[in-house]
Amino acid sequence: MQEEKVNGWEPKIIAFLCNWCSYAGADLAGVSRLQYPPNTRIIRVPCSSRISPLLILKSLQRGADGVLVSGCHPGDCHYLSGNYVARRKFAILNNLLEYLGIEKGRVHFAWVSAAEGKRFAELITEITEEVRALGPAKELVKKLD
Amino acid sequence: MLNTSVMIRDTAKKLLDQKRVDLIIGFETGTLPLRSTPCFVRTSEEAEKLIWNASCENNLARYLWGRKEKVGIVAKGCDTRSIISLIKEKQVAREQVLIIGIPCHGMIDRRKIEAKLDGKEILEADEATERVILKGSDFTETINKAEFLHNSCNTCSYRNPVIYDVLIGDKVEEKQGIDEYGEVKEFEAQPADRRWQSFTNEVSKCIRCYACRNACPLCYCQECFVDSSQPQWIGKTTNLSDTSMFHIIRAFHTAGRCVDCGACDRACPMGIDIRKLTKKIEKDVKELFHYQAGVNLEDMPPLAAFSLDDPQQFIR
Amino acid sequence: MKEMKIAKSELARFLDSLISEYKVFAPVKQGGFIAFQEIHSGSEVLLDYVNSKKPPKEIFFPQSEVLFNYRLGGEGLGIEEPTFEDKPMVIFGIRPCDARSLVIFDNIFNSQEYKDVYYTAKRERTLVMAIGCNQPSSTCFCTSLGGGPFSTDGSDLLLIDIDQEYVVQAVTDRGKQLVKKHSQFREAGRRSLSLMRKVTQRASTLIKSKVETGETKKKLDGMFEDPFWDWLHEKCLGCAVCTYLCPTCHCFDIADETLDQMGRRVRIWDTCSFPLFTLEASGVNPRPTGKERMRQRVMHKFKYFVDNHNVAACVGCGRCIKDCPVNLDIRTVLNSILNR
Amino acid sequence: MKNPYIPLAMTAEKIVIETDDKNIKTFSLSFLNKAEESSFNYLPGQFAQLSVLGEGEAPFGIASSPTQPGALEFTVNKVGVLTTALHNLEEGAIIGIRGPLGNCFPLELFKGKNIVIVGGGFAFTTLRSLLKYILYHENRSQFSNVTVIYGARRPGLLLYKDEFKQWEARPDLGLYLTVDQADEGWRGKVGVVPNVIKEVAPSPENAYAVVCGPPIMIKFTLPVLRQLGFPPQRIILSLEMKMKCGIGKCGRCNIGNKYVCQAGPVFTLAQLNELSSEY
Repeated sequence: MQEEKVNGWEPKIIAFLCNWCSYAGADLAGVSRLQYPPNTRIIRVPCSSRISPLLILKSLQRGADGVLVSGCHPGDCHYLSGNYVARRKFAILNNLLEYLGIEKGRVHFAWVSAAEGKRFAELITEITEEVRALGPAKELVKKLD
Repeated sequence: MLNTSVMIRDTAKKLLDQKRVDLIIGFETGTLPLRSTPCFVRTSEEAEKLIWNASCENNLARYLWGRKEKVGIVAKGCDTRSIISLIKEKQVAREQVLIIGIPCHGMIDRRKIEAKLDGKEILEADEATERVILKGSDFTETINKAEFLHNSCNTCSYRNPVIYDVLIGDKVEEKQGIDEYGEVKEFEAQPADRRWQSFTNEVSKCIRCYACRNACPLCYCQECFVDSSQPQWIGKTTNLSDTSMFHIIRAFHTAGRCVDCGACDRACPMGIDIRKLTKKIEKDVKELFHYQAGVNLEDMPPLAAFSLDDPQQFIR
Repeated sequence: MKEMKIAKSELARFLDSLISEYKVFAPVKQGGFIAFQEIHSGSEVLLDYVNSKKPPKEIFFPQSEVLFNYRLGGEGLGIEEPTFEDKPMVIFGIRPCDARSLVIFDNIFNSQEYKDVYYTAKRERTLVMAIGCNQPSSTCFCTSLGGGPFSTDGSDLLLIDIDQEYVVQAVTDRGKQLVKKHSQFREAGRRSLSLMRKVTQRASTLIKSKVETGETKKKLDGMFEDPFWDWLHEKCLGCAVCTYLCPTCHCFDIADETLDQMGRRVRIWDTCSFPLFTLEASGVNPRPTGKERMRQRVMHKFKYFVDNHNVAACVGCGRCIKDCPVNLDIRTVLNSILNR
Repeated sequence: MKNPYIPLAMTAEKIVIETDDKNIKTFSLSFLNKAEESSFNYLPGQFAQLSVLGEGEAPFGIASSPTQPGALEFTVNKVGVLTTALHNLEEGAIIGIRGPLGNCFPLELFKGKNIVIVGGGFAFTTLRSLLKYILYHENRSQFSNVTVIYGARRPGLLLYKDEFKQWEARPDLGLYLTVDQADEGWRGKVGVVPNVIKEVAPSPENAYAVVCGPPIMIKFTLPVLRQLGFPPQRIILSLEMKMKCGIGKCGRCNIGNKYVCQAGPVFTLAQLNELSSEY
């Protein structure tokens, strides 16, 4: 881990953002010229409920050091209840991953609204630092051995 | 046991003769000691082969989906819970199944017995109410059934059928004071790296035979995620990352549906502790959403529902 | 060559001397099961066992095997031609049924037209040392398929346990040379040989499980359209336990796996039990249901393989019987075929 | 010992869109290492395994004829993972090839005979190879009358349109193109292939019929040919099955005890009648 840091390791984070709130929040952060670390690759999805656990695990498998899933705040879902349904799914998944021993701090969930550009920038900064502190992902990473 | 077998046969014959069902799914004597095998009975003559004993371990609800005919099914407590899950998920219509409920004392785990015998082969097993007499080429041993039940039977609190159309015999007393999630709690208490180590140790045994998936009454997807080629979610080899992902996702897909019948666990030829995962999810579903799968026909499946105040401490 | 013997007390030392020259695979206990693994000391070997959970076919035909590695984005295909190890190998302690399965495998992988170099490279440099079965299991039915607890098919050497020592039958020249080379082998005396005869006679009577298979192929010749298949598969879960644990099942899939620019083409065990096995990209599947797939498994083993190679693709090891999650017993299937 | 699993590298020299739905393309491939060209000796009816590394490998009938050395041609319908990957390639891309594999049309038996070629839709690929082989000036005299009946659902879905234009002009070829649904400029026949065969009624005398097409066309064509008097030994078919290894080892493409990749893909109807009907 130390070695990789020396070699200029930077965490790679995949962020699945819902189109209506969180992506707009990210957009606002950009338009507002807010600075945040460039380690995150954003994937826009229609709704947080679109995020299947498969997408999260696949990201980790293919070398993401961290994953963020973000949608509208409860009550604000464009599809009325998508984020509520997603919340249950994520609760189970989050517990399961932790139970199996996947480090806490690899997979993150958040609610970010379209107005929260600043919050988005802060969130990404926090998550980036947390993932950086963990070092490169180890569990689930697929290697061709 | 014998009595139960006779009652099942009589019931099956009656149902078939009266044309109330086209098919009875039950058990017949298997070819190995302590091994009964699923059977499909369409005439009252065939019904003669139906039996009941402590090795009727398969969850027959597995055979319900995709059928057109009216089916009578011999079902233990856990099987009836799976049937409820299937009815709720509209894979089977309630009117299409006639449930022949059997109160269950638990099913014998052959592997536990084999482990105790340390490699000696059982050639004959005589089952009585509480004991089984095991005979090998150079030994005879009597064991207490209760000590050699499947883990899922040990933690079962639904030994009686939850729904049924016909009940065979008398209901049994449900176990009291069982520590249903003892194993899960024990695992939770270990440090994270140990947990990951022990999980990967288990799944490294996986040979991707999919017996767990195919034995599961709820794994009825038209296309399983492991079989999808566009996109291809996981690789086809026994690469540890791929097998890990397979087991995590398969377990996740049982969330709010798994009744802990243990079918996956029993089917696994490599002895992978699959219930370690499913039981955890079952526990979480109960604690977080106050839901237990397959205990009634009314409650909404938890992942198809929500509550405004569902826990969300993990969300920033 | 005269019958030879080796004392059990000398076995570990013999294996140790083999290890210096060969890669030695032998039965060991692993995760609660018996497995054939490379050993690094003669003392690791487990001698008191019935048979391994997975067949030793995986030494020659592993579940996942890299055919070649490649690098994308360069000149040409970027394929790195595989190289094959040349250190000779020994499988010690394989059962005669599994040794026979290798001969069956040879029909496929060592055929005239296309040699499967991945298989043959390992097979040709491997010496097979079988141990006969003094205690066959109740699910063993090798004698019904032309084998037996002391069959020498596929073995270079066969060891027969006579309590304190093994009588050693050298079957091939390769086997004979090995025996000559190692001082632990001594000529078997009259006493040892008479003990051996007792043991082999006794064990042959222990194989109680018998299936008449003489007429199976003839019956199957006319059974493709038989309604028999309509019901046979009914309880089958369609999993791969029977085929993956079968020492003669050899079907495989080929897939590419790429990470970034590096990748590999792998072959992976596959099975006729899975619908995907024959599903075409167009959506057409010539074996769309359990019926066709079960028929394929049985026909392949007991008719097609006999048609093509004059031997059934089954050695009667009983693994599929022991581990089928629903007790679909191949012996019952064979008996039902004869009764059609 | 040659490793039969290692593909050779070819360059996609030319990629042509064949049909108006753009779902079928023809790839002209040439060996990257010219020395390997001579090792690839094939005859019409054979197939090869094409690879796009990272995506996989799949079998395709060879659509070109050995009489035009240089390029190997494959016509590919976009249906699955590998065919999509092939369609996404641009000219100049590198494609792997293993082959030639399988048997070929029984050219020796065809000599001196009348040949009736019946094709449907996108399955004209190896028939094109055969037709080109027969029409090749050095070969043409070895065969007697040649009749081609080829149909598609509509004109835009016919393959090899430019070549058919040239072939139409040939006096030594009876060519009948047909579509289920004609459009304005269509000058050929209208109707399904089996009906056109009835109408054309090629004589079974001293003749072989070679049939490739979708299962439904085959199903209705075979009775028509039988009625016209073609015996099963003189009706030739080429089969498609899912394949992986292409060399009779991976175990999936069998019909009865015959592996399509080795004993086939070309069979006579008489041979197929003796095998199980699992295809």
